[in-house]
Amino acid sequence: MAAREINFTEAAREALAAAMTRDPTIFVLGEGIGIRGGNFNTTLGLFERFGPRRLRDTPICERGFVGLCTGAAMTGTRPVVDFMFIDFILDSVGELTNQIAKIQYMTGGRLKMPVLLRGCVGIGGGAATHHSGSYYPLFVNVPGFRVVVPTTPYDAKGLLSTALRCDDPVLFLEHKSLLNVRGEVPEEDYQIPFGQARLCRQGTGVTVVAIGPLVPKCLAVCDTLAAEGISVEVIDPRTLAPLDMDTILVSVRKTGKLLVADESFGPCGVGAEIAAQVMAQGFDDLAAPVRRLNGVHTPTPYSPPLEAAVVPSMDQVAAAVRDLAAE
Amino acid sequence: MAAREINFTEAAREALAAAMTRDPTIFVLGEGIGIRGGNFNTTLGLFERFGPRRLRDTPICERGFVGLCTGAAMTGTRPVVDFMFIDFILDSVGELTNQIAKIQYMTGGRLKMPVLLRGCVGIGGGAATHHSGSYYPLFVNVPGFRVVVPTTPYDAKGLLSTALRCDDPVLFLEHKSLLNVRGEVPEEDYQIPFGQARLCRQGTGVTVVAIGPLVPKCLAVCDTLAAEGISVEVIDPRTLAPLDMDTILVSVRKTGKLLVADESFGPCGVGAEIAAQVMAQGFDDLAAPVRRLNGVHTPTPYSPPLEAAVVPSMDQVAAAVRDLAAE
Amino acid sequence: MTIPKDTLLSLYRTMVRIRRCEEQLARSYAAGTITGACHTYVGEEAVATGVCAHLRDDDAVFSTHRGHGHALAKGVPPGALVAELFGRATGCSGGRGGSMHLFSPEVGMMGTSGIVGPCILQATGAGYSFQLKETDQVGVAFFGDGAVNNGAFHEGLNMATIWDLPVLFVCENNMYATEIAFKDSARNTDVAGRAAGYGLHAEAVDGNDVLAVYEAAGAAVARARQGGGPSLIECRTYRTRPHAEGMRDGGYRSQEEIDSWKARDPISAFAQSLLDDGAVTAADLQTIDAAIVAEIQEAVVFATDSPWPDATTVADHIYAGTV
Amino acid sequence: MTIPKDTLLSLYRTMVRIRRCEEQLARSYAAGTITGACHTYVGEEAVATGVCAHLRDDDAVFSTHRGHGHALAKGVPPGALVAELFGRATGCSGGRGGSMHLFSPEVGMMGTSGIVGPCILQATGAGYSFQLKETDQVGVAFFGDGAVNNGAFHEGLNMATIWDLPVLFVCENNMYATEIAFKDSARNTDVAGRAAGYGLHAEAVDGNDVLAVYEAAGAAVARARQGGGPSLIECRTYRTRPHAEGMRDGGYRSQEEIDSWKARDPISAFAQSLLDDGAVTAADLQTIDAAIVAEIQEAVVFATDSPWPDATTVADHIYAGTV
Ligand SMILES: Cc1ncc(C[n+]2csc(CCOP(=O)(O)OP(=O)(O)O)c2C)c(N)n1
Ligand SMILES: Cc1ncc(C[n+]2csc(CCOP(=O)(O)OP(=O)(O)O)c2C)c(N)n1
Ligand SMILES: [Mg+2]
Ligand SMILES: [Mg+2]
Repeated sequence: MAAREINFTEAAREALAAAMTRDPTIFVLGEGIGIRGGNFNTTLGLFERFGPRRLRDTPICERGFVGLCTGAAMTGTRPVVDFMFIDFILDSVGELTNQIAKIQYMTGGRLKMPVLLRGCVGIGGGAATHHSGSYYPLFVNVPGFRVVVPTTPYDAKGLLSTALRCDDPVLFLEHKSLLNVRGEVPEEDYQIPFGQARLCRQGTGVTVVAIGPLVPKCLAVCDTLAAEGISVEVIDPRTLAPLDMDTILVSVRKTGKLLVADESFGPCGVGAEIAAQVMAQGFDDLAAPVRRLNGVHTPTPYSPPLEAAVVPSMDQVAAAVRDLAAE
Repeated sequence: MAAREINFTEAAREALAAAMTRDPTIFVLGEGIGIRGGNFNTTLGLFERFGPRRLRDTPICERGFVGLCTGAAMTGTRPVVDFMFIDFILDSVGELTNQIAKIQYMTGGRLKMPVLLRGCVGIGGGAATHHSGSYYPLFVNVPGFRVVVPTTPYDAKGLLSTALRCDDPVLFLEHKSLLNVRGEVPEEDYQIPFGQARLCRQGTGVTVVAIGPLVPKCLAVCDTLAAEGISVEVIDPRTLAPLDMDTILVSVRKTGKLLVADESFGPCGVGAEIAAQVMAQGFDDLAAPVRRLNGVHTPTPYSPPLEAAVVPSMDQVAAAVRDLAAE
Repeated sequence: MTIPKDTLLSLYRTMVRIRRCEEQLARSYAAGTITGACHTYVGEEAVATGVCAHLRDDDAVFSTHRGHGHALAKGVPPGALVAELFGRATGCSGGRGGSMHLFSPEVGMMGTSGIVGPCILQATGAGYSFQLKETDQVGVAFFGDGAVNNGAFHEGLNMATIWDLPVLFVCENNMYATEIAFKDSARNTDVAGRAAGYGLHAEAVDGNDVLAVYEAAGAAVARARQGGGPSLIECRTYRTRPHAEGMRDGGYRSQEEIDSWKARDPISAFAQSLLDDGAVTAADLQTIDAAIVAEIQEAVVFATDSPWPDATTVADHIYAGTV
Repeated sequence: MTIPKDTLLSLYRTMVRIRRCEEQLARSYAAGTITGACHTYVGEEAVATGVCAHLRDDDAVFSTHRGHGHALAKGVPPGALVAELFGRATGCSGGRGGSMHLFSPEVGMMGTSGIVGPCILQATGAGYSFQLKETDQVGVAFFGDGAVNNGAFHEGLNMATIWDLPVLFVCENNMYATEIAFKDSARNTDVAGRAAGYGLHAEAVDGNDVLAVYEAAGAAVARARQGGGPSLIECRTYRTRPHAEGMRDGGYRSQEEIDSWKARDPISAFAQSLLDDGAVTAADLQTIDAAIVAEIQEAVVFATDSPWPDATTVADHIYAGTV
């Protein structure tokens, strides 16, 4: 029998539906996630199954409903916030950073904070600067969060299923450009542990840690690079907090060269963190300095040629790998 | 004539008073910054001179008054937000990130955004987790901000004076433990450019880039280390955005060894960024991996022994330098 | 209130300009010339028109995702708007913004925002500037019913009120935020009544009646200029197209409801009343109609012929470069 | 309403417990035993007391920087409170929190917050949980007048109202936020009136009259338990000590004002009225007074004798460790 293929959004939705069936304390808040089924179809068809209390359309008050979720999680339910665009999370940073992230700690573990925060990230389609953000470095910097950035339908389902069993606050970030990507996904429920990177392609010359949409971009240039004699190993960390440094370090031990490719901003970004950790733990393995390829450090412009200019392209990935290989 | 000594807060207040005298478009918003003169005396005596419109006590609505400042800056005035504790900035991250930081860019420079955001950062005195934050990596990560972390009264005055002439949004972060530190400060107005680190002590064995309160902590152990034969060079970056990498790289060329000491969180922090840049631009100068010393990655606890355990101590600085020197 | 014929025609012209421009943008979106989102103002033209008729170039307007009408009414040329949505260098934001980030400070169009809420606070801030500088300028915020339940509404109205700032808050209550009915987001849907609770002047008007809006806004703007503090006008209106181009428009509101509001089209109603009153002639209106058609065609040609932004400038102007 | 003697004495006991404990904490602060901030509840005891008398351990209270009284009224033992402020391992938050982060989920004390506002939203969230789980529990938020102008008030009250959540909002209007008078932060200082504008039950009571609070809270809690939705009670009261220990208390309010409220002390007034009514005897009250003095002394001994937290555990429990 041919394996079933579905897209990223469908895969994630399957995990959500299964979890909501299993656990009656899960509810989803967001704008248009009820009857409408979500701007990105994240909850399509679920309202009919679970009703308005568990798929709750909210007023436009992101801070408010994140604060609501804090109190809900503290009292035994498992809220899911569907932000639509993750940009809208910014009004709730106070609730996230000062409340949600701190309550397990302040209570010495007597309370759990199973809050799932999901939304679309990333640049594309002329969404412009208020609908193109990623902002995950903040949530890696502040203690208390799990940060998940799946890139395949298989991973989306397995990681969302894990997130919905995890008692910590989890950010589940879905890159717009990946939502319609199709892939094989088992029908049954399964979990992928946080903190386990995926080795997407084995190689010996250069390691690329690619985040989100940079994974397919990087994979797309590997054959060309291989034809040029550059063997690339590609790692998808899948979760940025926790970060699977072991897998990265093992790879760097082999290749001696590392590129971190990430659409999100460079300064104090995930690439900086990985670079610093690789230096600290694998300095002698490094044959060249760790390189970072990031989106241009600027608000996201709208116009197609400008937008294209800020996103790391396949060509840039290939060029960065070639440079590294040549060092 | 003996040079005049005043403390950090007084020095910064002098810069503010001089700027307000010079520029009638400057006004300050905050809670208790009017008649009361500020929780940390940041505006003491200014209400009497400049009146209620220019020293405006606000309701407790941080998001609201940061949004107000956005519109004010766009229409030709120069707002100063005095957050008291910088922790309170978190409710306004949406206005800061999506609005204030982006408007110069979106208008192609037709509007300026001279907004000064100031507040106390840091751990100490049992302030506990809602009054001990720093959070500056976020503002380094997001394009559009200037981030200033002075450590001496002289720098506080000169950098605040610069901030009040700068047309960009500036975060001016005052560490609680430094507020009462006294030092020589000229009476007249002067400016210190952003992006120029201060070489606090020359040395040849190990470079320490110290941020905020880690500067005095580091300087306090240098003599001991010198007696042990370890010559330490200490750099205070003074601004984190822009970051004076040149000064750091020149020093690392000499010492080959770098410690970044910062009370703020490690992951995706300023130390990670400096480490990654030093590796990228000074890899061959490095005799050992760049080390980071950060506050423990946890919410800030209240109890004195716990609080002391999360802050990098002088002993830890000395130990990290010794380790580096021994590599 | 007797309104001079010139003003009446000018109100009509602005409404028709907005309508024709929006219809063009909808076509361009369907044709794929416009990427990103495109929220039209069709059905709500009377609001921006009636309010902005009282504003000068140095008054500051802050707006929303549904901001084309505000930009045009405030004086942004259709060419600069269309070019912006086409992503061209000649757009009012140089192509950096698109539909939801329209900036034209030269005419006091201080930006639309893709985030719901901030415009309310920013208009309050403009009022703060104007009060501090002791000018008679006014800050104006346009926002939807969806913003009423956001903290920005609460915090902005309160600050404007306690400090007597020269601000006009214009709520375009079109009964829906995307597909969510206002009555499901608020138990009390009387926006003017809720606003009055803060202690400012507040009234509700028929937002499809340009003269009602014009009259209320005139009084509010005059009051603000004279130091009389802020006001809120709730304009009850309706968007007759989907929330954004390319989105469905069923499932959450009935065809009867849409049709009943289409029957109350603000432009036809105004035209009819002007003709009925004998204030203007059919020829007057036809002249305007024809001129606008030409104007929008020119705007499209201008936009289409305009260059793309230079990608090498993509990171310019993040900082002012003054320090 | 006839209230049993036991209940009357219990209300009295709780108020005295709060008062004596606060006075002790003020002394400990002055002695340097308490680091960090310490905001006392002296003068406002009737509010927490009257409200919490209706709550069960499984009802959820969310509170503010001025939260000692709420914690005690909700059932946190004085020893656990004092030990927390002394930074000891036996404190209700294990010494991690101090005055502004009091957690005791075992008795439904779901935390105080050093940030103004969040408690309103969190109580709303507890209400969401209880409605979803179809229990008859209630979420309660205590907050000051200072929080009323914050967006959290607006967003929280609105959500609780539209979803009919079992929540009680208790505004402790003591007329000041730090040194800023409420009348300078809001043109309309009628908090109950403003709350009613959202469409929930709202009333103002004399917050120095424990029976008035008790009665209003009783009705509101019963309504919430029965699915009748949220209520707000504005308790007009006054703190008779400075905003926080060690802060000045002059310059922003007059001695006459302070004295006039001291003359309306909620504990003496209640005691007097009980004696006047003949409901209790002076001996009843003296027994309680003496017991509380002993209890607070024991609490201090307990706290003083308690161990410091183990610094090696400083990074424990940031994550649940379930994944
Ligand atoms: C803070 C925020 N949350 C969510 C959105 C997504 N969104 C865009 S428009 C909209 C509805 C706005 O409704 P309303 O304010 O009534 O304006 P209308 O579209 O009806 O003109 C929503 C929810 C947003 N832009 N900003
Ligand atoms: C968001 C936020 N901004 C500012 C502060 C500083 N602050 C602490 S208490 C307080 C005043 C609170 O007044 P109110 O809510 O009336 O409570 P009260 O102290 O009168 O009981 C302020 C401004 C804070 N804790 N949180
Ligand atoms: Mg609407
Ligand atoms: Mg108060």
